[in-house]
Amino acid sequence: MSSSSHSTPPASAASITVEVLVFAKLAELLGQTSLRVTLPAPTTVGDVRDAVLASGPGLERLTPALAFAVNRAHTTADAPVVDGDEVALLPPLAGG
Amino acid sequence: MSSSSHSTPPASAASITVEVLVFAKLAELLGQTSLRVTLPAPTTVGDVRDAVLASGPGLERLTPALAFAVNRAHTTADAPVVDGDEVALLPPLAGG
Amino acid sequence: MPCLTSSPLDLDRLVARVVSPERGGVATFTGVVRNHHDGRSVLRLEYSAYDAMAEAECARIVSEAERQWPVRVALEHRTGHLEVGDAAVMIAAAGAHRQEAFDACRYVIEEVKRRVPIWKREHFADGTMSWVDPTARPKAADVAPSDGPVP
Amino acid sequence: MPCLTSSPLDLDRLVARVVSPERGGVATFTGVVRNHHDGRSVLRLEYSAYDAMAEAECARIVSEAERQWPVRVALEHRTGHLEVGDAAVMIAAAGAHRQEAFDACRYVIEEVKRRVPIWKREHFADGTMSWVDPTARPKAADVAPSDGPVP
Repeated sequence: MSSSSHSTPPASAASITVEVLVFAKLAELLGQTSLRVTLPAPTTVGDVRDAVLASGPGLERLTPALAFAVNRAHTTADAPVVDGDEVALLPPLAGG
Repeated sequence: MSSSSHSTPPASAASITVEVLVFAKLAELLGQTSLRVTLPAPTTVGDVRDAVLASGPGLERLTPALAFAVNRAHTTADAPVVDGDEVALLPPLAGG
Repeated sequence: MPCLTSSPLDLDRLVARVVSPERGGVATFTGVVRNHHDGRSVLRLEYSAYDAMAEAECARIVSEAERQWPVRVALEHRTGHLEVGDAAVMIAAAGAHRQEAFDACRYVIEEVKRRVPIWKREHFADGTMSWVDPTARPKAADVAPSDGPVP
Repeated sequence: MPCLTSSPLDLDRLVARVVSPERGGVATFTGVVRNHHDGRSVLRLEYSAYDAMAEAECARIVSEAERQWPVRVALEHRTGHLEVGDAAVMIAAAGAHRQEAFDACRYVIEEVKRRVPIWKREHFADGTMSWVDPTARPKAADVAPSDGPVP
Protein backbone atom coordinates (compact mmCIF):
# COMPACT_ATOMS: atom_id res chain seq x y z
CA MET A 1 0.00 0.00 0.00
CA SER A 2 1.13 3.55 -0.65
CA SER A 3 -0.10 5.14 2.57
CA SER A 4 2.70 7.25 4.07
CA SER A 5 3.20 6.92 7.78
CA HIS A 6 4.43 10.38 8.83
CA SER A 7 2.53 12.04 11.67
CA THR A 8 -0.11 14.64 10.84
CA PRO A 9 1.58 17.89 9.83
CA PRO A 10 0.45 21.20 11.37
CA ALA A 11 -2.79 22.42 9.78
CA SER A 12 -2.29 24.66 6.73
CA ALA A 13 1.41 23.86 6.71
CA ALA A 14 1.09 21.24 3.98
CA SER A 15 -1.18 19.98 1.27
CA ILE A 16 -2.28 16.42 0.67
CA THR A 17 -2.48 14.84 -2.75
CA VAL A 18 -4.43 11.63 -3.26
CA GLU A 19 -5.32 9.45 -6.19
CA VAL A 20 -9.11 9.17 -6.43
CA LEU A 21 -10.74 6.21 -8.19
CA VAL A 22 -14.35 6.46 -9.31
CA PHE A 23 -16.61 3.74 -10.69
CA ALA A 24 -19.81 2.84 -12.47
CA LYS A 25 -22.35 5.67 -12.72
CA LEU A 26 -19.98 8.13 -11.08
CA ALA A 27 -17.20 7.38 -13.58
CA GLU A 28 -19.74 7.81 -16.37
CA LEU A 29 -20.90 11.17 -15.04
CA LEU A 30 -17.35 12.41 -14.50
CA GLY A 31 -16.13 11.08 -17.83
CA GLN A 32 -13.08 9.53 -16.16
CA THR A 33 -12.13 6.66 -13.85
CA SER A 34 -9.39 8.31 -11.81
CA LEU A 35 -8.27 11.78 -10.88
CA ARG A 36 -5.74 13.44 -8.64
CA VAL A 37 -7.00 15.72 -5.88
CA THR A 38 -4.92 18.08 -3.72
CA LEU A 39 -6.38 19.54 -0.54
CA PRO A 40 -4.96 21.43 2.45
CA ALA A 41 -3.99 19.20 5.38
CA PRO A 42 -5.56 17.78 7.46
CA THR A 43 -8.27 16.35 5.29
CA THR A 44 -10.79 13.50 5.33
CA VAL A 45 -12.39 11.09 2.90
CA GLY A 46 -15.51 13.27 3.01
CA ASP A 47 -13.47 16.32 2.00
CA VAL A 48 -12.07 14.41 -0.98
CA ARG A 49 -15.58 13.33 -1.98
CA ASP A 50 -16.87 16.91 -1.75
CA ALA A 51 -14.01 18.16 -3.92
CA VAL A 52 -14.70 15.53 -6.58
CA LEU A 53 -18.46 16.06 -6.62
CA ALA A 54 -17.97 19.83 -6.85
CA SER A 55 -16.23 19.29 -10.20
CA GLY A 56 -19.43 18.60 -12.09
CA PRO A 57 -22.91 20.14 -12.07
CA GLY A 58 -25.53 18.28 -10.03
CA LEU A 59 -23.13 15.63 -8.74
CA GLU A 60 -23.83 16.54 -5.11
CA ARG A 61 -27.07 14.58 -5.32
CA LEU A 62 -24.92 11.40 -5.33
CA THR A 63 -23.52 12.21 -1.88
CA PRO A 64 -25.87 10.03 0.21
CA ALA A 65 -25.34 6.99 -2.04
CA LEU A 66 -21.53 6.84 -1.96
CA ALA A 67 -19.39 4.53 0.15
CA PHE A 68 -15.60 4.80 0.53
CA ALA A 69 -12.37 2.90 0.52
CA VAL A 70 -8.85 4.03 1.37
CA ASN A 71 -6.04 1.84 0.13
CA ARG A 72 -8.47 -0.90 -0.88
CA ALA A 73 -10.29 -1.22 2.44
CA HIS A 74 -13.74 0.11 3.32
CA THR A 75 -13.81 3.21 5.49
CA THR A 76 -16.09 6.10 6.44
CA ALA A 77 -16.39 9.75 5.38
CA ASP A 78 -14.75 11.01 8.56
CA ALA A 79 -11.59 8.91 8.12
CA PRO A 80 -8.41 11.01 7.66
CA VAL A 81 -6.41 10.67 4.45
CA VAL A 82 -2.69 11.20 4.08
CA ASP A 83 -0.54 12.11 1.15
CA GLY A 84 -0.33 9.31 -1.42
CA ASP A 85 -3.47 7.45 -0.30
CA GLU A 86 -5.63 5.71 -2.89
CA VAL A 87 -9.17 6.93 -2.21
CA ALA A 88 -12.13 5.25 -3.90
CA LEU A 89 -15.66 6.62 -4.19
CA LEU A 90 -18.02 3.65 -4.43
CA PRO A 91 -21.53 3.94 -5.88
CA PRO A 92 -24.03 1.33 -4.56
CA LEU A 93 -22.42 -2.10 -4.91
CA ALA A 94 -24.21 -4.65 -7.05
CA GLY A 95 -22.05 -7.78 -6.97
CA GLY A 96 -23.33 -11.28 -6.31
CA MET B 1 -51.55 -49.73 -2.23
CA SER B 2 -52.89 -53.06 -0.99
CA SER B 3 -54.61 -51.81 2.15
CA SER B 4 -58.13 -53.19 2.32
CA SER B 5 -60.82 -50.77 3.40
CA HIS B 6 -63.35 -52.97 5.21
CA SER B 7 -64.35 -51.88 8.70
CA THR B 8 -62.71 -53.54 11.69
CA PRO B 9 -64.15 -57.02 12.17
CA PRO B 10 -65.33 -58.16 15.62
CA ALA B 11 -62.39 -59.12 17.83
CA SER B 12 -61.44 -62.79 17.58
CA ALA B 13 -63.83 -63.24 14.67
CA ALA B 14 -61.07 -62.90 12.10
CA SER B 15 -57.34 -63.02 11.66
CA ILE B 16 -55.18 -60.47 9.91
CA THR B 17 -52.33 -61.36 7.61
CA VAL B 18 -49.74 -58.78 6.67
CA GLU B 19 -46.56 -58.74 4.63
CA VAL B 20 -43.67 -57.58 6.85
CA LEU B 21 -40.54 -56.05 5.31
CA VAL B 22 -37.35 -55.89 7.35
CA PHE B 23 -34.11 -54.11 6.56
CA ALA B 24 -30.45 -53.64 7.33
CA LYS B 25 -29.32 -55.11 10.66
CA LEU B 26 -32.76 -56.57 11.33
CA ALA B 27 -32.82 -58.37 7.98
CA GLU B 28 -29.36 -59.70 8.73
CA LEU B 29 -30.37 -61.00 12.16
CA LEU B 30 -33.55 -62.59 10.82
CA GLY B 31 -31.83 -64.02 7.77
CA GLN B 32 -34.64 -62.76 5.52
CA THR B 33 -35.99 -59.49 4.10
CA SER B 34 -39.71 -60.21 4.22
CA LEU B 35 -42.07 -62.50 6.03
CA ARG B 36 -45.79 -63.07 6.38
CA VAL B 37 -47.40 -62.67 9.81
CA THR B 38 -50.93 -63.65 10.82
CA LEU B 39 -52.42 -62.31 14.05
CA PRO B 40 -55.90 -62.25 15.56
CA ALA B 41 -57.88 -59.08 14.77
CA PRO B 42 -57.74 -56.31 15.81
CA THR B 43 -54.00 -55.83 15.76
CA THR B 44 -51.48 -52.99 15.64
CA VAL B 45 -48.08 -52.27 14.16
CA GLY B 46 -46.60 -52.87 17.61
CA ASP B 47 -48.21 -56.32 17.77
CA VAL B 48 -46.69 -57.18 14.39
CA ARG B 49 -43.26 -56.00 15.57
CA ASP B 50 -43.54 -58.10 18.75
CA ALA B 51 -44.46 -61.18 16.73
CA VAL B 52 -41.49 -60.71 14.41
CA LEU B 53 -38.98 -60.04 17.19
CA ALA B 54 -40.23 -63.09 19.12
CA SER B 55 -39.13 -65.26 16.21
CA GLY B 56 -35.42 -65.01 17.07
CA PRO B 57 -33.47 -65.09 20.32
CA GLY B 58 -32.44 -61.73 21.75
CA LEU B 59 -34.21 -59.68 19.09
CA GLU B 60 -36.38 -57.88 21.66
CA ARG B 61 -33.42 -55.62 22.46
CA LEU B 62 -34.01 -53.94 19.06
CA THR B 63 -37.51 -52.80 20.12
CA PRO B 64 -36.60 -49.25 21.20
CA ALA B 65 -34.65 -48.56 17.98
CA LEU B 66 -37.30 -49.53 15.43
CA ALA B 67 -39.54 -47.16 13.47
CA PHE B 68 -42.50 -48.22 11.34
CA ALA B 69 -44.21 -47.77 8.03
CA VAL B 70 -47.52 -49.08 6.80
CA ASN B 71 -48.06 -49.09 3.07
CA ARG B 72 -44.92 -47.00 2.51
CA ALA B 73 -45.74 -44.17 4.91
CA HIS B 74 -44.31 -43.59 8.38
CA THR B 75 -46.55 -44.50 11.27
CA THR B 76 -46.41 -45.36 14.98
CA ALA B 77 -46.54 -48.58 16.99
CA ASP B 78 -50.14 -48.01 18.06
CA ALA B 79 -51.45 -47.67 14.49
CA PRO B 80 -53.95 -50.42 13.53
CA VAL B 81 -53.14 -52.73 10.63
CA VAL B 82 -55.66 -54.42 8.40
CA ASP B 83 -55.49 -57.54 6.30
CA GLY B 84 -53.15 -57.15 3.33
CA ASP B 85 -51.16 -54.19 4.69
CA GLU B 86 -47.46 -53.88 3.91
CA VAL B 87 -45.80 -53.33 7.28
CA ALA B 88 -42.14 -52.28 7.45
CA LEU B 89 -39.88 -52.45 10.49
CA LEU B 90 -37.22 -49.76 10.08
CA PRO B 91 -33.89 -49.84 11.95
CA PRO B 92 -32.31 -46.39 12.52
CA LEU B 93 -32.22 -44.57 9.15
CA ALA B 94 -28.84 -43.53 7.83
CA GLY B 95 -29.50 -41.81 4.50
CA GLY B 96 -28.06 -38.48 3.45
CA MET C 1 -37.48 -38.03 -11.83
CA PRO C 2 -36.55 -40.92 -9.54
CA CYS C 3 -34.56 -39.99 -6.44
CA LEU C 4 -32.61 -43.23 -6.03
CA THR C 5 -29.89 -44.09 -8.48
CA SER C 6 -26.96 -46.47 -8.59
CA SER C 7 -25.00 -44.15 -10.93
CA PRO C 8 -22.62 -41.38 -9.84
CA LEU C 9 -24.36 -38.12 -8.94
CA ASP C 10 -23.68 -34.96 -10.94
CA LEU C 11 -24.16 -31.52 -9.44
CA ASP C 12 -24.34 -29.66 -12.77
CA ARG C 13 -27.07 -31.98 -14.01
CA LEU C 14 -29.05 -31.45 -10.81
CA VAL C 15 -28.68 -27.66 -10.98
CA ALA C 16 -29.77 -27.70 -14.62
CA ARG C 17 -33.03 -29.35 -13.55
CA VAL C 18 -34.04 -26.44 -11.31
CA VAL C 19 -32.39 -23.23 -12.51
CA SER C 20 -34.09 -20.80 -14.88
CA PRO C 21 -33.80 -17.11 -15.70
CA GLU C 22 -36.65 -16.48 -13.24
CA ARG C 23 -34.97 -18.53 -10.50
CA GLY C 24 -31.51 -16.98 -10.30
CA GLY C 25 -30.51 -18.10 -6.80
CA VAL C 26 -29.43 -21.73 -6.56
CA ALA C 27 -28.38 -23.43 -3.31
CA THR C 28 -27.07 -26.98 -3.32
CA PHE C 29 -25.97 -29.54 -0.78
CA THR C 30 -23.75 -32.54 -1.43
CA GLY C 31 -23.07 -35.25 1.13
CA VAL C 32 -19.83 -37.09 0.44
CA VAL C 33 -18.69 -40.42 1.91
CA ARG C 34 -16.21 -39.68 4.68
CA ASN C 35 -13.14 -41.74 5.48
CA HIS C 36 -13.78 -42.08 9.18
CA HIS C 37 -16.62 -42.75 11.58
CA ASP C 38 -16.42 -43.11 15.35
CA GLY C 39 -12.66 -42.84 14.93
CA ARG C 40 -12.46 -45.90 12.65
CA SER C 41 -11.13 -45.85 9.12
CA VAL C 42 -13.87 -46.37 6.52
CA LEU C 43 -12.90 -47.94 3.18
CA ARG C 44 -16.27 -47.91 1.45
CA LEU C 45 -20.00 -47.93 2.15
CA GLU C 46 -22.96 -49.86 0.93
CA TYR C 47 -26.28 -48.03 0.79
CA SER C 48 -29.51 -49.98 0.66
CA ALA C 49 -33.06 -48.66 0.64
CA TYR C 50 -36.68 -49.61 1.03
CA ASP C 51 -36.92 -48.52 -2.58
CA ALA C 52 -40.64 -47.93 -3.07
CA MET C 53 -41.05 -46.04 0.19
CA ALA C 54 -37.79 -44.10 -0.29
CA GLU C 55 -39.03 -42.84 -3.67
CA ALA C 56 -42.41 -41.91 -2.20
CA GLU C 57 -40.82 -40.16 0.79
CA CYS C 58 -38.34 -38.21 -1.40
CA ALA C 59 -41.21 -37.07 -3.62
CA ARG C 60 -43.17 -35.96 -0.56
CA ILE C 61 -40.20 -34.01 0.83
CA VAL C 62 -39.61 -32.25 -2.50
CA SER C 63 -43.30 -31.26 -2.77
CA GLU C 64 -43.32 -30.02 0.80
CA ALA C 65 -40.34 -27.77 0.09
CA GLU C 66 -41.89 -26.52 -3.15
CA ARG C 67 -45.14 -25.74 -1.34
CA GLN C 68 -43.41 -24.02 1.58
CA TRP C 69 -41.10 -21.80 -0.53
CA PRO C 70 -41.32 -20.47 -4.10
CA VAL C 71 -38.58 -22.80 -5.36
CA ARG C 72 -37.89 -25.75 -7.61
CA VAL C 73 -36.08 -28.63 -5.93
CA ALA C 74 -34.15 -31.63 -7.26
CA LEU C 75 -32.99 -34.48 -5.03
CA GLU C 76 -30.96 -37.60 -5.77
CA HIS C 77 -29.60 -40.28 -3.47
CA ARG C 78 -27.18 -42.92 -4.54
CA THR C 79 -27.48 -46.58 -3.54
CA GLY C 80 -25.16 -49.55 -3.80
CA HIS C 81 -21.42 -49.51 -3.19
CA LEU C 82 -19.74 -46.12 -2.73
CA GLU C 83 -16.10 -45.28 -2.22
CA VAL C 84 -14.70 -42.64 0.13
CA GLY C 85 -15.10 -39.28 -1.64
CA ASP C 86 -18.15 -40.31 -3.68
CA ALA C 87 -21.28 -38.18 -3.35
CA ALA C 88 -24.11 -40.06 -1.62
CA VAL C 89 -26.78 -37.36 -1.76
CA MET C 90 -27.27 -34.15 -3.73
CA ILE C 91 -29.94 -31.46 -3.47
CA ALA C 92 -30.43 -28.35 -5.59
CA ALA C 93 -32.99 -25.63 -4.81
CA ALA C 94 -33.53 -22.63 -7.08
CA GLY C 95 -35.61 -19.55 -6.36
CA ALA C 96 -35.81 -15.90 -7.22
CA HIS C 97 -34.11 -15.08 -3.91
CA ARG C 98 -31.23 -16.76 -2.15
CA GLN C 99 -32.94 -16.92 1.25
CA GLU C 100 -35.65 -19.26 0.03
CA ALA C 101 -33.17 -21.37 -1.94
CA PHE C 102 -31.01 -21.91 1.16
CA ASP C 103 -34.00 -22.55 3.43
CA ALA C 104 -35.51 -25.10 1.05
CA CYS C 105 -32.19 -26.87 0.49
CA ARG C 106 -31.60 -27.16 4.20
CA TYR C 107 -35.14 -28.37 4.85
CA VAL C 108 -34.73 -31.13 2.28
CA ILE C 109 -31.46 -32.53 3.64
CA GLU C 110 -32.79 -32.50 7.21
CA GLU C 111 -35.96 -34.32 6.18
CA VAL C 112 -34.05 -36.80 4.02
CA LYS C 113 -31.93 -37.78 7.00
CA ARG C 114 -34.96 -37.99 9.27
CA ARG C 115 -37.45 -39.74 7.01
CA VAL C 116 -36.08 -41.52 3.93
CA PRO C 117 -35.66 -45.27 4.56
CA ILE C 118 -32.04 -45.74 3.54
CA TRP C 119 -29.37 -47.62 5.48
CA LYS C 120 -25.66 -47.83 5.14
CA ARG C 121 -23.13 -50.46 6.06
CA GLU C 122 -19.56 -49.35 6.58
CA HIS C 123 -16.65 -51.51 5.55
CA PHE C 124 -13.64 -50.77 7.75
CA ALA C 125 -9.96 -51.03 7.03
CA ASP C 126 -9.71 -53.93 9.50
CA GLY C 127 -12.07 -56.07 7.37
CA THR C 128 -15.08 -55.73 9.65
CA MET C 129 -18.31 -53.99 8.76
CA SER C 130 -21.24 -52.52 10.62
CA TRP C 131 -24.61 -50.87 10.01
CA VAL C 132 -24.49 -47.16 10.72
CA ASP C 133 -26.76 -46.04 13.55
CA PRO C 134 -26.83 -42.23 13.77
CA THR C 135 -28.87 -42.48 16.97
CA ALA C 136 -26.22 -44.53 18.78
CA ARG C 137 -23.93 -42.95 21.35
CA PRO C 138 -20.38 -42.49 20.06
CA LYS C 139 -17.97 -45.32 20.80
CA ALA C 140 -15.70 -44.96 23.82
CA ALA C 141 -12.84 -43.75 21.62
CA ASP C 142 -14.86 -40.65 20.71
CA VAL C 143 -16.08 -39.82 24.18
CA ALA C 144 -14.24 -37.35 26.39
CA PRO C 145 -11.88 -39.13 28.81
CA SER C 146 -13.95 -38.45 31.89
CA ASP C 147 -17.37 -40.06 32.02
CA GLY C 148 -17.59 -39.26 35.71
CA PRO C 149 -19.90 -36.72 37.32
CA VAL C 150 -19.51 -33.15 36.19
CA PRO C 151 -18.61 -30.87 39.11
CA MET D 1 -6.86 -18.43 -6.31
CA PRO D 2 -8.19 -15.17 -7.75
CA CYS D 3 -11.88 -14.48 -7.14
CA LEU D 4 -12.57 -12.43 -10.28
CA THR D 5 -12.63 -14.11 -13.65
CA SER D 6 -13.91 -13.28 -17.10
CA SER D 7 -14.41 -16.98 -17.93
CA PRO D 8 -17.56 -19.00 -17.31
CA LEU D 9 -17.88 -20.32 -13.76
CA ASP D 10 -17.96 -24.05 -13.08
CA LEU D 11 -19.60 -25.48 -9.97
CA ASP D 12 -17.83 -28.85 -10.13
CA ARG D 13 -14.45 -27.15 -10.31
CA LEU D 14 -15.30 -24.99 -7.31
CA VAL D 15 -16.55 -27.95 -5.26
CA ALA D 16 -13.39 -29.89 -6.11
CA ARG D 17 -11.34 -27.08 -4.56
CA VAL D 18 -12.95 -27.51 -1.11
CA VAL D 19 -14.24 -31.06 -0.71
CA SER D 20 -12.19 -33.82 0.91
CA PRO D 21 -12.89 -37.09 2.67
CA GLU D 22 -12.70 -35.20 5.97
CA ARG D 23 -15.11 -32.49 4.76
CA GLY D 24 -18.08 -34.49 3.53
CA GLY D 25 -20.77 -31.79 3.69
CA VAL D 26 -20.63 -29.29 0.81
CA ALA D 27 -23.02 -26.34 0.44
CA THR D 28 -22.90 -24.15 -2.64
CA PHE D 29 -24.59 -21.02 -3.87
CA THR D 30 -24.86 -19.87 -7.48
CA GLY D 31 -26.23 -16.51 -8.55
CA VAL D 32 -27.50 -16.52 -12.12
CA VAL D 33 -28.28 -13.49 -14.32
CA ARG D 34 -32.04 -13.01 -14.30
CA ASN D 35 -34.12 -11.91 -17.24
CA HIS D 36 -36.00 -9.15 -15.49
CA HIS D 37 -35.40 -6.34 -13.02
CA ASP D 38 -37.90 -3.79 -11.77
CA GLY D 39 -40.32 -5.33 -14.24
CA ARG D 40 -38.11 -4.59 -17.25
CA SER D 41 -36.72 -7.21 -19.59
CA VAL D 42 -32.94 -7.67 -19.22
CA LEU D 43 -30.98 -8.89 -22.25
CA ARG D 44 -27.51 -9.02 -20.78
CA LEU D 45 -25.38 -7.52 -18.03
CA GLU D 46 -21.97 -6.03 -17.78
CA TYR D 47 -20.08 -6.50 -14.52
CA SER D 48 -17.18 -4.24 -13.66
CA ALA D 49 -15.05 -4.20 -10.52
CA TYR D 50 -12.51 -2.23 -8.57
CA ASP D 51 -10.30 -5.22 -9.26
CA ALA D 52 -7.54 -4.89 -6.67
CA MET D 53 -9.94 -4.12 -3.84
CA ALA D 54 -12.46 -6.74 -4.97
CA GLU D 55 -9.75 -9.42 -4.82
CA ALA D 56 -8.64 -8.22 -1.39
CA GLU D 57 -12.19 -8.09 -0.07
CA CYS D 58 -13.06 -11.56 -1.42
CA ALA D 59 -9.93 -12.97 0.23
CA ARG D 60 -10.89 -11.30 3.51
CA ILE D 61 -14.44 -12.70 3.38
CA VAL D 62 -13.17 -16.22 2.67
CA SER D 63 -10.71 -16.05 5.60
CA GLU D 64 -13.38 -14.71 7.91
CA ALA D 65 -15.64 -17.65 7.04
CA GLU D 66 -12.80 -20.13 7.46
CA ARG D 67 -11.93 -18.63 10.85
CA GLN D 68 -15.56 -18.56 12.02
CA TRP D 69 -16.44 -22.14 11.00
CA PRO D 70 -14.31 -25.30 10.47
CA VAL D 71 -14.73 -25.16 6.69
CA ARG D 72 -12.88 -24.63 3.43
CA VAL D 73 -14.43 -22.00 1.16
CA ALA D 74 -14.02 -21.20 -2.55
CA LEU D 75 -15.48 -18.06 -4.15
CA GLU D 76 -15.52 -16.85 -7.74
CA HIS D 77 -17.22 -13.84 -9.32
CA ARG D 78 -17.44 -13.28 -13.02
CA THR D 79 -16.82 -9.91 -14.68
CA GLY D 80 -17.43 -8.56 -18.17
CA HIS D 81 -20.45 -9.28 -20.34
CA LEU D 82 -22.89 -11.93 -19.14
CA GLU D 83 -26.00 -13.27 -20.81
CA VAL D 84 -29.26 -14.13 -19.06
CA GLY D 85 -28.80 -17.56 -17.47
CA ASP D 86 -25.04 -17.19 -16.97
CA ALA D 87 -23.70 -17.66 -13.45
CA ALA D 88 -22.31 -14.41 -12.00
CA VAL D 89 -21.14 -15.71 -8.63
CA MET D 90 -20.43 -19.13 -7.14
CA ILE D 91 -19.50 -20.15 -3.61
CA ALA D 92 -18.66 -23.59 -2.26
CA ALA D 93 -18.17 -24.35 1.45
CA ALA D 94 -17.18 -27.79 2.72
CA GLY D 95 -17.08 -28.99 6.31
CA ALA D 96 -17.43 -32.13 8.35
CA HIS D 97 -21.02 -31.15 9.16
CA ARG D 98 -23.72 -29.66 6.98
CA GLN D 99 -24.70 -26.92 9.42
CA GLU D 100 -21.32 -25.19 9.23
CA ALA D 101 -21.15 -25.62 5.44
CA PHE D 102 -24.55 -23.91 5.01
CA ASP D 103 -23.77 -21.18 7.53
CA ALA D 104 -20.41 -20.36 5.94
CA CYS D 105 -21.85 -20.36 2.41
CA ARG D 106 -24.62 -18.02 3.41
CA TYR D 107 -22.24 -15.72 5.26
CA VAL D 108 -20.03 -15.44 2.19
CA ILE D 109 -22.80 -14.53 -0.26
CA GLU D 110 -24.23 -11.92 2.15
CA GLU D 111 -20.81 -10.34 2.66
CA VAL D 112 -20.00 -10.43 -1.06
CA LYS D 113 -23.16 -8.47 -1.80
CA ARG D 114 -22.49 -6.05 1.02
CA ARG D 115 -18.76 -5.47 0.61
CA VAL D 116 -17.17 -6.47 -2.69
CA PRO D 117 -16.78 -3.49 -5.05
CA ILE D 118 -18.52 -4.81 -8.14
CA TRP D 119 -21.09 -2.99 -10.24
CA LYS D 120 -23.42 -4.09 -12.96
CA ARG D 121 -25.03 -2.35 -15.86
CA GLU D 122 -28.17 -3.84 -17.31
CA HIS D 123 -28.89 -3.72 -21.03
CA PHE D 124 -32.64 -3.76 -21.58
CA ALA D 125 -34.67 -5.08 -24.48
CA ASP D 126 -35.61 -1.49 -25.40
CA GLY D 127 -31.97 -0.58 -26.08
CA THR D 128 -31.44 1.44 -22.91
CA MET D 129 -29.09 0.54 -20.09
CA SER D 130 -28.71 1.47 -16.45
CA TRP D 131 -26.45 0.83 -13.48
CA VAL D 132 -28.09 -1.45 -10.95
CA ASP D 133 -28.67 0.14 -7.56
CA PRO D 134 -29.87 -2.48 -5.07
CA THR D 135 -30.48 0.29 -2.52
CA ALA D 136 -32.93 2.16 -4.76
CA ARG D 137 -36.68 1.90 -4.21
CA PRO D 138 -38.40 -0.27 -6.82
CA LYS D 139 -39.73 1.54 -9.86
CA ALA D 140 -43.44 2.42 -9.95
CA ALA D 141 -44.22 -0.68 -12.00
CA ASP D 142 -43.13 -2.89 -9.10
CA VAL D 143 -44.87 -0.97 -6.35
CA ALA D 144 -48.35 -1.93 -5.18
CA PRO D 145 -51.03 0.21 -6.90
CA SER D 146 -51.85 2.32 -3.87
CA ASP D 147 -49.09 4.60 -2.66
CA GLY D 148 -51.61 6.47 -0.54
CA PRO D 149 -51.85 6.38 3.23
CA VAL D 150 -52.45 2.98 4.75
CA PRO D 151 -55.74 2.93 6.70
